[in-house]
Amino acid sequence: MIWQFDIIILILMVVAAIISLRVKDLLGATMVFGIYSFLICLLWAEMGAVDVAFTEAAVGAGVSTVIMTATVFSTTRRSRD
Amino acid sequence: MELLAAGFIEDNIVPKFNYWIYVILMMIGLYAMITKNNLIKKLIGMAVFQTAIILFYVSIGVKEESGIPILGHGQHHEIVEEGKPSGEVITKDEFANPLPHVLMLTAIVVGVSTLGLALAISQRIHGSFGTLEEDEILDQLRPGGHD
Amino acid sequence: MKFFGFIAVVVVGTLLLVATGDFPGWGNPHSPASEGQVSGFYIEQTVNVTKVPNMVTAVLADFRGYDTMFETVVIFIAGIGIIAVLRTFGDTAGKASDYPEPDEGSDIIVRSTCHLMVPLIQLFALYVVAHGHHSPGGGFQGGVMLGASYILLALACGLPVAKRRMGERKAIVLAATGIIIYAGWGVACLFFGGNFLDYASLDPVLPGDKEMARSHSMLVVEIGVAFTVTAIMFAIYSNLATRGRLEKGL
Amino acid sequence: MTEHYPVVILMAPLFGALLATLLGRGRQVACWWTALIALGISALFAVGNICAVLASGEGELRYRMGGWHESSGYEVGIELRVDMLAALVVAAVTLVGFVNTIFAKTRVTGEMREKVSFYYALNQLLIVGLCGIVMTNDAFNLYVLIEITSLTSYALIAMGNRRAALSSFNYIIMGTIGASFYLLGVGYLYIKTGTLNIDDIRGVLQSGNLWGHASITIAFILIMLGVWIKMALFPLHGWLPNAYCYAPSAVSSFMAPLMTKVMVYVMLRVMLWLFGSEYVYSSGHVWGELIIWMSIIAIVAGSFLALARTDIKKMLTYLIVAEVGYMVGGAWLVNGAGLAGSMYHIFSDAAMTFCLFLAASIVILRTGDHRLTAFNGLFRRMPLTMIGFTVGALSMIGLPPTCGFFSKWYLISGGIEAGHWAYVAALLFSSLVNAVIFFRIFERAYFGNLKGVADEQFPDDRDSAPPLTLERVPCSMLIPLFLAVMAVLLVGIYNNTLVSWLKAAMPPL
Repeated sequence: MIWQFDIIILILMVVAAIISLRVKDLLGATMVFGIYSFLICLLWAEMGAVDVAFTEAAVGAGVSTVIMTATVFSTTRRSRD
Repeated sequence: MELLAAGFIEDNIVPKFNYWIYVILMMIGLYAMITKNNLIKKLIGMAVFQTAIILFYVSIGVKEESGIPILGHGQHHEIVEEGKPSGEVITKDEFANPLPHVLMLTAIVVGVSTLGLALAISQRIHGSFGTLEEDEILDQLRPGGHD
Repeated sequence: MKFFGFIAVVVVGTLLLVATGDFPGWGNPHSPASEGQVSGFYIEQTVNVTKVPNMVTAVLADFRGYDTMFETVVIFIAGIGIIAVLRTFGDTAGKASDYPEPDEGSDIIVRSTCHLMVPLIQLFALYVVAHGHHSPGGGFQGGVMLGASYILLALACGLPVAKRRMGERKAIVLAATGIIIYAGWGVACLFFGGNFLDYASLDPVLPGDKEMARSHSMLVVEIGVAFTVTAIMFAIYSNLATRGRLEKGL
Repeated sequence: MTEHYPVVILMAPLFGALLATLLGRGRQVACWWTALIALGISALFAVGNICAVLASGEGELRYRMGGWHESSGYEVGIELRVDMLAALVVAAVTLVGFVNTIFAKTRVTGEMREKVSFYYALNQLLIVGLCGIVMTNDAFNLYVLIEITSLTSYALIAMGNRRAALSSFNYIIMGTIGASFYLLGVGYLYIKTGTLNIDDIRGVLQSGNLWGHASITIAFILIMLGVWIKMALFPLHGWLPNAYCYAPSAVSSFMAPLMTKVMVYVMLRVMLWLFGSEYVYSSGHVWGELIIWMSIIAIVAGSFLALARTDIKKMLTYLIVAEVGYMVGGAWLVNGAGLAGSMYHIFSDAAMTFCLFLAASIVILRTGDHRLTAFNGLFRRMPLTMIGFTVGALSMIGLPPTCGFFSKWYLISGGIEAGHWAYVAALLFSSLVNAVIFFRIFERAYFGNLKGVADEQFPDDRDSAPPLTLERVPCSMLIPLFLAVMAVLLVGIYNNTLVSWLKAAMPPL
């Protein structure tokens, strides 16, 4: 646990969350959400929760992003907010 | 006043900044879930909301100066072969608390399951309404939408 | 709605921040949760009573194995729920072998790289499943990686290619088998006189003593979890990518 | 063997669901038999479980998963705890599930087509989740099981038409907020107590005297908010009417009687066992009075909203919202009669809602009309179904000897004992409104073609609802209705026994 890393990652996470909710293009939002998941994965590895980090890397950054992208492709990229 | 503010920051924010950030993330997610108009955006908000809770739990398990909750090979064999009482070899300050990690593995799984199902349902909604915007869907239902 | 949402967020946020003031400091090793008997027991006794050095795996698959069984059921529900909601069993759905090897979309470099990578990913995934006792990982993580290898194949070479390796029927059977392995192992414990999921009661049929019986049983249930997760992850992707028609993919 | 009954209750539907999935489409009858046998076994053992609890000295059974014994006073594994209340709720869940499966046989073929096997699998998994919720003694395990029931119900509701999909999406958003609040509250308790077992948490709160801490208060508020969203207490009820109204009828006839009731059970469990009655009912908190007023508003608003509906099912769903108000109010009256009334109402409401939903489904199916006009002249055309509907309706209004009368009796005597006249008035008002609603229907059904509000034309938005109407009502639908009528009457007649059992399960106030 290194608190300097911790703060940097946490701030980046908040930024990524806000961006992914504000981008108007859904594909872009999904990609930023993938970045958010990777940051979380990094945070957990840093906090000593290796198993959780592993799962988050596989699930959050991997499968969640892929299925969200799949949905955006088979529906629409348009979003008004 | 300045002193008071500095004291507040030192007592409440510095040792607990993780807890503060989780509240901020959670509120971002909650706000998005309530106010966003696009269904996919709502789901991104939902995912942020759930990860904020996971962040809270994982923060419970952290201990200063402790390692990951996996024994090294050496420690393991020592105990098993010599049959020492464990208290002499492993103390609980050495390792992070494993219980929150286990709980959060389950929560992550629940999160991705909910997300998958919600995405499937939003695809069905898009299939029958042709849009993912909530107000446009409600407009389509308006003629018969008695509530 | 925006105003209402804002009010809700402010009220709940204030409540949560007030509660934060009451918590023990972050990372404090003497907080009740870290100091507590339960976590102490897991840290100090796990290796003695189960011979598994990865405490997370031991707590996941043994002490709280009942939770993990339902976690697997949650995944299963998501999979069949998505099929139930989205799948269209129309006349459009042909057999996988009816499709020619698709060559449109991705080029040969991508396809051959993926063909090269998939076995390596699967090998590593199996290592993660089997080595979960000693290193981070376990049935769930390994299963997701196995599922991801099929998803990669579907992304690069088209869904029909992946479907020939993991058809819909096969995926459902595999997913159900995983839970049958897990719950069935728990029921087997009943027949040997223990409680549900009491792996120690299985030591007459497993090699080693009671502690090793727990360790071996954990491997068995992790394999069950991996089966379910692999199949369901691919089923979720293939249904979402084709809107339930399972034809061509993205 | 007796001690393993809870496991059998859970495992029979779980394996039944897996078997139904494995049988796959094309084998609908086999799937139906699988579900019927699995739920039958489960119901049988649930009844046996009641006997086992009665026979045991302490009035409760404990079952340690994985055989892990406590270490220095704290449970390290997951424990099941079945007291009389839990045993009765489990029996109600499995019996309603069993009877509903008989009812579903004819219906699902038209509604689900190729997906019948998935319907049976999800339905049985929902029952596993509900039974697990009721029996578990671990706060986090409760969360996992709540999510199991939520996920199955999202999927089951979304199997209906396009409006069902939209309501299911709203339910996902609301349900996730609710479940996450619950999870967060459990996290707050864990950070302060270091354990997850419900009894141990209460013990630590007591021995450490943690009750004054702000985070414990906020944990209580969060958990209550989460459970209220799940049980659709009035201002948080938004997801319920549409979800239950547009869901396939075999789904709504099972979920409407049980989901909200099981969540009421969770609320009682959290109040009385997780936090303890000394804390929850202590006079230092402002919330007691506040929550009774919330429940009064829920009762009045639910009744008014039901009165304004012309859609049969939607009217019934708003009545559920009102009934939730009954139970929440009764639980906060802080006396034995109110609490017993609240617990007893779980069973009586389950029985009468089940009865009404079955009858309404048959009527909608037979006439092809989902508005109140469907009832025109039905006493002559469908006498048996209408008898079932009448018994359910009389119970809603609260006439003896139906169970609705006795639950109102206990709740009102609790209200009088607590001196809370507004609550008593709200109950009587709701009875009155129910009488207006149902006598309007009886009038229609008796005198035939009446011109009324419901005859106005408004477009039909059930786009993909199958226009399937039956020539005659099959026995597989009338028998479940008959059983539900019996349940309404039996729960009413044996109210004394039931309430004495429930009072034995109650912790001292």
